[in-house]
Amino acid sequence: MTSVTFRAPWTIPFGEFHLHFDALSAAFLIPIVFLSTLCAVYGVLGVLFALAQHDLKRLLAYHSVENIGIIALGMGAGLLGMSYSSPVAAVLGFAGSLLHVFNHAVFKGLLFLCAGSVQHAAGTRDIEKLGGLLKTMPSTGLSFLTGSAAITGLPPLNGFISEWLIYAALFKLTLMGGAAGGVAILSIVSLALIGTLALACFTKAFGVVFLGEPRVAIPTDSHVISGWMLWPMAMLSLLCLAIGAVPMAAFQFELSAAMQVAGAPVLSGEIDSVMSALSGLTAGIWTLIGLGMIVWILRAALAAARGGAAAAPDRTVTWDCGYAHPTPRMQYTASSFVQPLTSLFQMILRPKVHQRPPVGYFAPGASFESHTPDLAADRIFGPLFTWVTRLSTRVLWIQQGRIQAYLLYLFAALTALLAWHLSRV
Amino acid sequence: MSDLPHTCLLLIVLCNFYVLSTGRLANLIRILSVEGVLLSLIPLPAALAGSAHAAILVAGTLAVKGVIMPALLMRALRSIDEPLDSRPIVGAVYSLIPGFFILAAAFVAGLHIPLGDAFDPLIGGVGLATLVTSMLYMVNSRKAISQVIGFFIMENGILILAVGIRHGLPFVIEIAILFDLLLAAMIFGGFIRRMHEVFTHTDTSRMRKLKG
Amino acid sequence: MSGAIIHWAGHLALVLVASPLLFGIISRTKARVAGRTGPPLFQPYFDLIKLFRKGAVYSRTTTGVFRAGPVVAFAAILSSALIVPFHGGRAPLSFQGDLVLFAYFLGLARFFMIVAALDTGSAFEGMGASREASFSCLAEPAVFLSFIALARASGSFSMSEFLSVGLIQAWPSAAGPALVLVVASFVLVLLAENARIPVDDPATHLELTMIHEVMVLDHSGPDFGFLQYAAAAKLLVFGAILVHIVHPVRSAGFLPFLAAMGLGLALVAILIGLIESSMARLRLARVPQYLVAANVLSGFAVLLTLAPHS
Amino acid sequence: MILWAIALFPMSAALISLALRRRSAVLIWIVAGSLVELVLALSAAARVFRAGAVSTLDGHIALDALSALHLCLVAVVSLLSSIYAREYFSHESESSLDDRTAWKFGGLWFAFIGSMVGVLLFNNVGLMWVSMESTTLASTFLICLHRDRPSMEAAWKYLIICSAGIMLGLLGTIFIYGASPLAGESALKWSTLMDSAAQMDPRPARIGFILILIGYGTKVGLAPMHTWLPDAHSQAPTPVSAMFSGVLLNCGFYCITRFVPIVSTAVGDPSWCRHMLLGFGLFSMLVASLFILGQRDLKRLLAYSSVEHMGIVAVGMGMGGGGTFAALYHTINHSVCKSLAFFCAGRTIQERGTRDIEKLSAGRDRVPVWGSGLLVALLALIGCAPFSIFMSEFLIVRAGVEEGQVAAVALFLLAAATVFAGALKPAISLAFGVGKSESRPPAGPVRSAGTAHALVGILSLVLIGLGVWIPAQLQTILHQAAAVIAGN
Repeated sequence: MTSVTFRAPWTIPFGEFHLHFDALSAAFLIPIVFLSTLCAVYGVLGVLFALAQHDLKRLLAYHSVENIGIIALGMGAGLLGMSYSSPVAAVLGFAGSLLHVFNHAVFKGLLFLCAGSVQHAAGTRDIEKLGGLLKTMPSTGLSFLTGSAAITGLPPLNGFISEWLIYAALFKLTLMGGAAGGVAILSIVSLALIGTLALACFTKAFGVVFLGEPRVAIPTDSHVISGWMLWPMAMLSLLCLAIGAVPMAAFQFELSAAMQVAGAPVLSGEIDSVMSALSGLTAGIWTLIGLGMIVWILRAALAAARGGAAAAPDRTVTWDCGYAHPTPRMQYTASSFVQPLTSLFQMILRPKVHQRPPVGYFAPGASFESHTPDLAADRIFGPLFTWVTRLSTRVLWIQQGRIQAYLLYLFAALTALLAWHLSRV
Repeated sequence: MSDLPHTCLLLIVLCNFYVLSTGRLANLIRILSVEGVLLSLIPLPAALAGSAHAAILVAGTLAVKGVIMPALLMRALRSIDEPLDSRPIVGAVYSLIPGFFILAAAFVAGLHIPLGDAFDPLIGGVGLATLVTSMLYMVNSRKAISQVIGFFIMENGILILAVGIRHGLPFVIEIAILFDLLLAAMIFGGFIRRMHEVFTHTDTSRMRKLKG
Repeated sequence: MSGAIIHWAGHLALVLVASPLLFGIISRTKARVAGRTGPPLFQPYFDLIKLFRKGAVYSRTTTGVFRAGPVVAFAAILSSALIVPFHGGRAPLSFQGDLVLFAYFLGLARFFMIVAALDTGSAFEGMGASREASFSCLAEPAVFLSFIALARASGSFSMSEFLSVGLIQAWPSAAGPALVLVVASFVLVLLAENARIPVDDPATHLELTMIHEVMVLDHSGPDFGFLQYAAAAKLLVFGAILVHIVHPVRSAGFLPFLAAMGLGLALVAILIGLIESSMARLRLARVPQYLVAANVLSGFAVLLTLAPHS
Repeated sequence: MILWAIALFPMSAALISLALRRRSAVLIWIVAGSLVELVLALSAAARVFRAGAVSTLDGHIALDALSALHLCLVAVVSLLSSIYAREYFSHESESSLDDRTAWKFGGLWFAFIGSMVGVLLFNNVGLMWVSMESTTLASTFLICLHRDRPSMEAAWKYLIICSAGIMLGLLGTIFIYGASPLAGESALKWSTLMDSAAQMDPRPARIGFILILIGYGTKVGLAPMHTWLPDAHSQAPTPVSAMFSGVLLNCGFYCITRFVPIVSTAVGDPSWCRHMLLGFGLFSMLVASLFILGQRDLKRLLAYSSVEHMGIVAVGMGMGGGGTFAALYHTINHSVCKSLAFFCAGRTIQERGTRDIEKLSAGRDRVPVWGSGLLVALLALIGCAPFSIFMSEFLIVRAGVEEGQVAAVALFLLAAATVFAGALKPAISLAFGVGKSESRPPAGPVRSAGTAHALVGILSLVLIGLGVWIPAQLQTILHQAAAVIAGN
């Protein structure tokens, strides 16, 4: 009989809260399946809404939703692994989600620090007004690039390791078939979708904010970024790299915790198989790094081969298709970058579009702007809360102050209860 | 003589109807005392048969319900100088008709009260009728004092039902309840007088400051 | 140890040597269908050499990201190539779950090509990048679905295993029809991922209609060379996977297998050439439908493998 | 012997305080008297918890684990309220509590305590009913101690509704008595009823329980019989409100719990009573939560929260299994927390001259000690961790999950969430917010006496302490009491 133990300091005298999974596998399988599905949906929705944001910090916030979705998917994989008594899948899933919790803390912290510096320096969080910051604040830009790659789950950074663990757990479950298989497949597909959408989102964020030319002149009173703001970013970026570079250590780091959550003893042979896979993963990551260096050296060599001074590359304008007077405002904007996706998912996102299309020849002016309000806030919580408030004002007549009415409630309750009782016997 | 209890019960039913129909508070208090007397007579046969408990009970009930309680209420009534009629929310006629149906229903229900075979359905019917009538009356009445009267009638109904069960309530309990009622009557009387001092009226349906 | 090094080096060399040839075959096929002689088979090699020997021109807008893009992309594609087996045995990189690494290597390459494109600040490249990002969102799940189907059919999720041994038992089994669907879906994905018609047109220079080509518009010299080489290697990798799925051969010695693989790849290239010369590009609005179709096919395949009898 | 002392001391104390003519003397005497009562109660309870139930007057007066637990609660809360009453009335104007009123107050105060002690001490359900009725009579004039219209109105509603309800309780008791095969005085003894429960006629027992639930439920303040509660709690002088919320409701609930095992055995199906308790509890919680949501009057807010918490206790009892334990634990927590809440609310209202939450904000700057206490109490009441109320609610939910009462748990959580959402904002604004319009010109922060610090500090510490750690002794005590309710 496996059992999870949630132990919080205040429950010590009350003993431990046991969920017995031999019972779970039967009765609670539907909830698990339901929850995993829900988390998959959350993850996708989170990244979709992030995609549609123009405010850098809002964008990051929505990515927290997405990452929590990923974490929950890992948890779901772990629970499924337990209820299908596949300890290795359980351990992989739990370890993955726990590691992702840690990783998310690292790279999301990093990204928020960068966003803060950007706002500090450029005086705005509106992506559409930014651009070309990599030239003015290179180290922040580099940190943001690292964070973006990490949160997108790209090797050789830490995000990839945790996601890989979750993938591994899910693939193990797919081989089982049944409900677990179905959920696992759904989870895998949604993880893949989340990954690519996140890629789109962060190429947008990094590309539009830090690359190209500034879209709006940065205010003259822009603050400088002090070293004290840079060091933490540097540290976090290094941490992203470090965890990504040593997957086995990262796994070991979470293994004991995952084992405790999973409760079940995992056969050493299974752990060994996981370990061998992880060593393969390490090899792959270092291959990537090695090849990257080799190619870089090759590139340098090719440049050198053309001989010293002549090798200085020519600098010119971006190819402008022969257009006479290109301006930064011609750059692709964030909203146009994600337009194909937002239009593809507009059923869900329901963006609000204010546009003034150009009319006639030599149109005096035209404008287009779109913003995406939060689905849950607008369509679920807002209405719900207003409804409850209205209800609470409506029930006030119960306490109308008339004692006769109160006595009536008393006797009516009695009569109703007696009637109900007598009707049943 | 053995049929005395039933006679009393039937008279109590008539009293209930009178309570529903009359509008004058003084008469209500009088009828309350009459009910008290009738109630006290129910255990009389047992008392004559020589049960000391029953005798004390008769005496006690007679004293408390028949004399002291009405006296206290009457005193309270005298102390408030306002129209001495209870303007019920629903007029006499319209409360008599449901009163009758209540009686009918109560007599039917009285046959089915599951308190053993020894349970006298007539007692049950009258008790229930009194109970429900009093509830109706409490809900219907505006004046504080008439609500109190309704409360005491309700109590009478319950005591009638108690008479019905096999050996009646234990003696000590009966006495305790009587004592409690005495206390209640004093509190009610005092309260009504104070209420009149503060509000200059005792119309509870106008006391609606506290809401929500 | 030395054996391992030889294995890796050999695999890598194989990829580097063989990949440009596919472009040659494709263009030759298209030329033949069009009734032209066409460029020599080895023209891509000459192009690459020329590019590597040229100098580069950089926009003043660009930063280090622009320069890093091609390098990372090339390295990532090569690394992903190390996961796919070309000759009977295992690929140098093979472990349970390597297909995830494979997909994410491609993702890394895509990421850096996109940011490099955005680094130029040009509307064209931005457009290309946007389309690349969007369409890959639809292509990726299809890839994963195909992999899931293969993994379920073959009972393993290491590429080297399910592409060779696993599928050999799978084909004759009840999973057969599923595999057919996977093949169909994978062909669609291959065309999309490698920027071929009907999703993208590598030949035209109408920027507004292009995805991949317009992203690399500003790259020149060795950087452009790396990008082209990466594209070739990617095509080779996908082709190899396709060949493996269609015709999983047990390793009957190195050379015969290599011959079979070469033949298969050549056929894939010719197939692509025929497709490109026989049909036109889809309207951009239609591309999502096309990719969704790929998803549906592979999803159906997964369903078939989930069905109890298999 | 000691039982006699406990039973009779409050009455004699009442007589003594009637002998006192000066307000200050009365205010000191109530503290001293309730202290003595506490000592007596604790010594008796200690004996009970050590050596099992004690009884006298051939078993008509008895003290077992359940009643001992409640007795301690009554004694503790009444001592605290007495101390607080001194603090409170010393800030009232002389006119509002002149010597004559104080004289009445002292007598009624002890009469009130005495009647509650009687409820707990009488093993005879009939006498239990009598003393329950007398609690109503004793406390009525405490509500309208200051003879103003609102308090009179509240007191009248309390008097009439509770008396009528209690009457039904009497009828229920009579039905139970009629259901039992035995007769005579001893047949009304709870222990006798328990013993003969198996031979009871289930039909009258059921009807009796329904009547008892409605009747005593009126005293407990279960919806829809709760209508008197907000008025009485909000209009009574704060020490009295604290007593009402802190212990009077518990006593009412104690009476119901006395009948649960009897009827369960008679009916032969424990879930029958439980379902009814569940229903009433959940309904009370939902109603109360809706009223809390829009509440602007601080004391009414606390009153409705009492309705909610009594509902929670009922739900806990209804869950069965570990729920009974949790419900008793919750009773303790609620008494402590609600006394603290009323103490702080009362003094804050005194200082600020308004009870409108909108105008009462920034309490911690204006009345530091009481403001902080109020924050703590409100946070605890809405069920924040790590306060003990969260712990007991958690235990109730857990019991529900273990008993498979999924729907009940869902409704429970819904109501709790509504309360949380509804009361969190007032709690925060009361403590920190900026006052909209001051009814009195802001004077500097009010300096409070040492007693204030002591009361707030100790109660808050108890709240947190019971939340993070429940002593083994208390655990065993609660288990004993739960065993009594479980009927063994």
